[in-house]
Amino acid sequence: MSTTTITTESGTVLEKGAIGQSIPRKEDKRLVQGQGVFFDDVRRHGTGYVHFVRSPYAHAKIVSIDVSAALALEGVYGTITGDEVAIHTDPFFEMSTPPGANIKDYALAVGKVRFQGEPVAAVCAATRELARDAAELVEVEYDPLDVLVDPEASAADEVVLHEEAGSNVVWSGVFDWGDVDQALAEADHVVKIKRLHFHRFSSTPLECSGALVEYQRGTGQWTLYCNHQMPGVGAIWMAPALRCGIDKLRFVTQDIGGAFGNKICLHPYYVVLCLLARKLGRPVQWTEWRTDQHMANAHGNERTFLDVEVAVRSDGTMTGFKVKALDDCGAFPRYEPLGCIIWAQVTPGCYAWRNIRVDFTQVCTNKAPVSPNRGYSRMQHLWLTERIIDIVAAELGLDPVEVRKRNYVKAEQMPYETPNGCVYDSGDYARSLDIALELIGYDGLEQRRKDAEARGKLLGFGIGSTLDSGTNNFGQSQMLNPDLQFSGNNEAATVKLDIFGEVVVTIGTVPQGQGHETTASQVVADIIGCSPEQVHVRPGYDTWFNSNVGLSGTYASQFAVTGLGAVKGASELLRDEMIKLAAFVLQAPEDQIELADGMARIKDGPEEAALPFMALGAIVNANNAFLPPDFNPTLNHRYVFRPYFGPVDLEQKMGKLTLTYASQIHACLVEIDPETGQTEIVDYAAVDDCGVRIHPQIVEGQVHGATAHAIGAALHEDFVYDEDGTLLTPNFYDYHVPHAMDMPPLKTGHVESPSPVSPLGAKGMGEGGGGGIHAVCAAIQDALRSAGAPIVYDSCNPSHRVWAMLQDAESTRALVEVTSR
Amino acid sequence: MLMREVEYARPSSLEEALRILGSNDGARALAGGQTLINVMKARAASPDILVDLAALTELTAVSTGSGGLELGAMVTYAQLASSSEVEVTRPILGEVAAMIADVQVRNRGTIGGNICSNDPTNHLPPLLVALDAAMTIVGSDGERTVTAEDFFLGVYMTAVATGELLTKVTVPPPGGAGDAFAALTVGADGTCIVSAAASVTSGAARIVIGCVSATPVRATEMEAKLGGDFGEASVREAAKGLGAQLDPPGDVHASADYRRHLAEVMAVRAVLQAAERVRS
Amino acid sequence: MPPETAKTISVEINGELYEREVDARRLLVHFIRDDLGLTGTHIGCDTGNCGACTIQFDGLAIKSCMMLAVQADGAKLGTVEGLAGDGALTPLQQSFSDHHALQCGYCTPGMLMSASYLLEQNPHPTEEEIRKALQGNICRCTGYVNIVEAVKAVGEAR
Amino acid sequence: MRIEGVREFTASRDVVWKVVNDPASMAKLMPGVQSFEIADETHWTANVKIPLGLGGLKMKISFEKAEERAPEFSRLLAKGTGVGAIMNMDTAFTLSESGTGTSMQWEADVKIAGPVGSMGQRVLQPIINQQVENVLGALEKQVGEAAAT
Repeated sequence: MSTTTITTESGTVLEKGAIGQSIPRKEDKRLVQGQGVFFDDVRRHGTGYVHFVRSPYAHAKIVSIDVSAALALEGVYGTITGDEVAIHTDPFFEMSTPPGANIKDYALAVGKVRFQGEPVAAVCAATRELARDAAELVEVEYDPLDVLVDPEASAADEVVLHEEAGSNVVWSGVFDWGDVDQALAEADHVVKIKRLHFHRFSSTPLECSGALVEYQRGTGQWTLYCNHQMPGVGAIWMAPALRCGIDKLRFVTQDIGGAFGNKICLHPYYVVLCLLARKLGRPVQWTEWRTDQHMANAHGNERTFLDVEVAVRSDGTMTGFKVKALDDCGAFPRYEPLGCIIWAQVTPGCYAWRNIRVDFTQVCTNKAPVSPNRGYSRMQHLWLTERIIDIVAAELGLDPVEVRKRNYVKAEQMPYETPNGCVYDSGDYARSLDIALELIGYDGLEQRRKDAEARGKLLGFGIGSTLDSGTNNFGQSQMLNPDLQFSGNNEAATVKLDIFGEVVVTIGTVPQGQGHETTASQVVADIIGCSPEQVHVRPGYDTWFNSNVGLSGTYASQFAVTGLGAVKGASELLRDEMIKLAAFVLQAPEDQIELADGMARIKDGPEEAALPFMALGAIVNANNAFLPPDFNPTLNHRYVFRPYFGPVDLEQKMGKLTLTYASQIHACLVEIDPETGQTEIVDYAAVDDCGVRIHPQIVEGQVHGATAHAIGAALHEDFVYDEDGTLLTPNFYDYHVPHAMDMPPLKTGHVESPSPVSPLGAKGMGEGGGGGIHAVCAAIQDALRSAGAPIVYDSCNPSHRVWAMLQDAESTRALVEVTSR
Repeated sequence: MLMREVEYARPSSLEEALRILGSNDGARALAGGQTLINVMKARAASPDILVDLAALTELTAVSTGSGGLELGAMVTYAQLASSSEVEVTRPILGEVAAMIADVQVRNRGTIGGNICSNDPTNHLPPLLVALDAAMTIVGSDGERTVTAEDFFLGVYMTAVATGELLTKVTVPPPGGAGDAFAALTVGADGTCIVSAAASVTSGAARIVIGCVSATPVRATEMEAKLGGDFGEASVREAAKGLGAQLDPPGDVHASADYRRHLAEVMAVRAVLQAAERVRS
Repeated sequence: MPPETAKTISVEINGELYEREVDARRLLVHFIRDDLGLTGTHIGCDTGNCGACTIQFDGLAIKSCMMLAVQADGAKLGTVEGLAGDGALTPLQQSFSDHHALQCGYCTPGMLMSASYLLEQNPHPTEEEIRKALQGNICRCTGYVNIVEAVKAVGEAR
Repeated sequence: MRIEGVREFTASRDVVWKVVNDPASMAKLMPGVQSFEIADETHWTANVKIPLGLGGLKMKISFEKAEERAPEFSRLLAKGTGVGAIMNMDTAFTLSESGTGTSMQWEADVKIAGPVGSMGQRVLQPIINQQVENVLGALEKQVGEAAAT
């Protein structure tokens, strides 16, 4: 194994042994054998299966619900309706200030429904099929109301979704840094863009949501075998709603079939399951189907950008911009309005822009509620910054590569403080871009354009520069609502040496494919001196492992920092104690003890002056009579890693909102068939810089996956509603996710700019910031330059939209106006 | 995912199958099930009885007779795609069958199921109309033959009446014709947006557009305008106005206007390729 | 036999014979997972698009969510659990691990069933043939890059 | 979804008016009608199983006559439930004399809420067109029968 030396934030020097190697993943064997345990694989005797009765209407009053026919069906165990939920639970806690704070969000619709597919009742029966039969027998009478699907119409408040809030506006606020008015006044060119639209989509993890829930009447204890990716937060929502202590909710996960943020807002469903398990006195199981997931689980935030004005100097330097952002969170805020601030982690994108004003408003509409989705809220904003770059470049005749390099934050400026007080810790965007350009053969671009033209195709080139801000500071939530009691960030891990010398690691995170068992073992192995195979990392999450903190989970690109930071901290505590114990047993000074190859030994000592880990484990756990009374090692250490952020300035909305900034620079070539508008990606490169790469293969896998999500979103994944609030893409027929044939071969490269602020020099990564969306949008706009030069105004560009742009480039061009002086 | 209660039978003879199908107007034939089972999972339609045709091995034969290629209704897409008889006689059938959905669906889905479900996005209905295929339908009163053009009556509706069964599709020998198929799909391989099938001989063409109506639409005017001239300019000229004659639905993937436009584009592509195949 | 709403069927799966009474309406995938406890076969959609439920049915790769259990009466099935003997991995399974062709692992059983079917038909597939053969299997984690590599490597090693 | 059209009948306006205003004949116009129940002159319900190739689509449809001006104008509201979907139809027609026959100008606004509404307009629109064609065909038949008696 090669060895690299890492200097970490604490000044200690870590020898990379296992770290940095793409060792075989620990998770793989069980998964390729079909021996993983996903929530739907858990079986309990006497289980009742749950089926939800869902609203066909997007907005309606519930006149009546009659469950009698369902209850009369043989094999039905029971039902629950919104009225019962309103009696037995309290509404979920809202994060917003008023008006959003006044919204009452229950586990089932109470009194009215606000989106198609909203659960209004649930039925529990002996089989899955019977539960659905019975659900069809529940008679619900609705009185339809006017439907809001357009966020601008919603902002007008002529129809109000939540009467108790009195307004559809969940939250609004102005973010104003630098002096954008002056920047615009001093600019040589002002480029105005009237409207850009970032569409609704989600990562649609292949495994849908669900849980098996057991209730113990004697203790009031619920156990949820589930796939919640942020159980701590799930419990924070659920326990007050269920009026129980937080420890009465035990979450257990093992394998999770992808989550991508979409499994954070499962609490309404889980509360219904808890109530049914208690009411019926039996385990209850619910499996969400694909159509349910598309209609009623989690969509990404849809955002409209209005009246963008960009200040540009004659040399192509941009000095800032202003924009009105209108975010559509669907029928209930749930994790929102956090999205109203999360984007600010990447306020100027990759650029050294100092003057930015964002007038942000979030509204409710009669669509499915949103929840975090890979690239959460930053992706929307980064798409805006990339659209700004490419629209300005196109309008002013600037080269998209040159204009980026001119405006990028430079490597020598790192660490770089943004106008809103965030600190970009490290990175070299220009170098990453050069690598990406080389990978796609940028030098031959003009020749390829000609070749494509000869085949009747339009070739386009595009770049997407993104940041993946990781390890967020929950203190930013107080910018939305100063009364919120969330700030900072932390994560827990426990490492112990067991009686037979097994190293057992328990992590607080909830992996869904990111290989945490593997990377955690690498870190532990390097610190305590053994091989990763000797380290057993318990799969999954269990509240009762007691190795978690309030907001434990896998989200927001942070495992490499907080998760592994905790593993590192716990391993160091264990290492120090193992050394102490070995020194005592071997009667040698502590600084003469080294841990290596699964042994504690005296440096340069005789061969027999060594203790296998098994001996250490056995002494402490079972054979400890000879240890002196004042020496009480446990070889079992829980550590909570907590990065330091410092305070945030709520007034100025400034502060360190995240700890690390991984970058991804994407470049691609597309070919468009001008007769049909169909786009094909013919070359694609992504260059990632996430600092020290613990496991390069896993990092690359995340880059591939984030790129595939972005390509799908850019070309066809779109949750489209008609004016009645009916979702027109509720399944994989009409919501087309990339298949093997859709994906171009991906070329990847990397730059390694170690983070000076993270325990291992590694940065969280994996969300990718939607790089592929930006790159594909840019490439489509470039391809259409010779065909009327339309402006790409939407983040989703399926064939019909490209064709429409070809038919009427003018109406898109009218969105942009340039004033020069 | 979860279907309504249904009865199931797997008859071992055609007679038995017809008897069950005739016994209840809610009985439906189950061939490959790659559409029917999905529709039942959505509970959008619910037959009372499923009559599984799996044991009727006589419906799985591919043979070449005087009337051309004879394809049993239970011949799968995979069979079409790999059959040497098909490749020799009417290779377009194998080519298009290989484009349908994916390997797993092609291993189960059948020609009979495809055309009897007649989902507007299916590839085979427009193709079989272009090839002037004939469908053999068997009922308690005996056997009758319906041309492909008369076979398709609506979405999920065909000339196969209650109590009847489609047993065979006969595709005439090419007689020097070149056949081609063009389609635009969502993504590289997804749902069909518009398709066109063409069968061209030296003097004439049969052109059929799919996915623009409940049933395949024959582009008769374009056929007439073309006559026997398959030069690119003439074909493009002949396609003009085809879209205007259609009344396609608009949906999330395509407006009616876009479908009208695509109908012309796909018709041109199919005809040009078919003409090229006549020449080679 | 007259039409029935439930039926006793006998099915051979991975070489083992199972005899069970099953409702006519029960999907084959639910029979395999819920009734027999072979939970390696997964469900990722309700429209037959995703391929997570892919198994072998009388030697052909098929999607077990688009079949009824009663249709499998008398058939020989293969699921991911039967790919290799106890504890062992087939070269394809090993290659998936070596190439990091799986992340969450949810699509993996279906992916393996489709890929092993391909390799039976075509021992040395090209990249294009692999992509076409895996068209009916959706993966939301990997972008297919390493899956294609993993299958290609098995073909090349032969 | 809005659909409209004009249908010509050889029968006189009075005959046509009589047919389209008789709840019993109206109920029977529905495709695949299995039973119907007349509550009063302006309200009735029908249980239908709309025949589709893949199996029937069962729905319970309740009708309400919302407006009428004999012998030329009538407006009908229909609401169908079943298969997790709700169908709402607001339909109106105007009868005018055309020679010795009658011309019926009709329009309908059909809304389908629920998962079936998501199945795709390319499927639903043709199905609705088809069913409208069936209804008009049945109407023509009934008018013909009424004119003959």
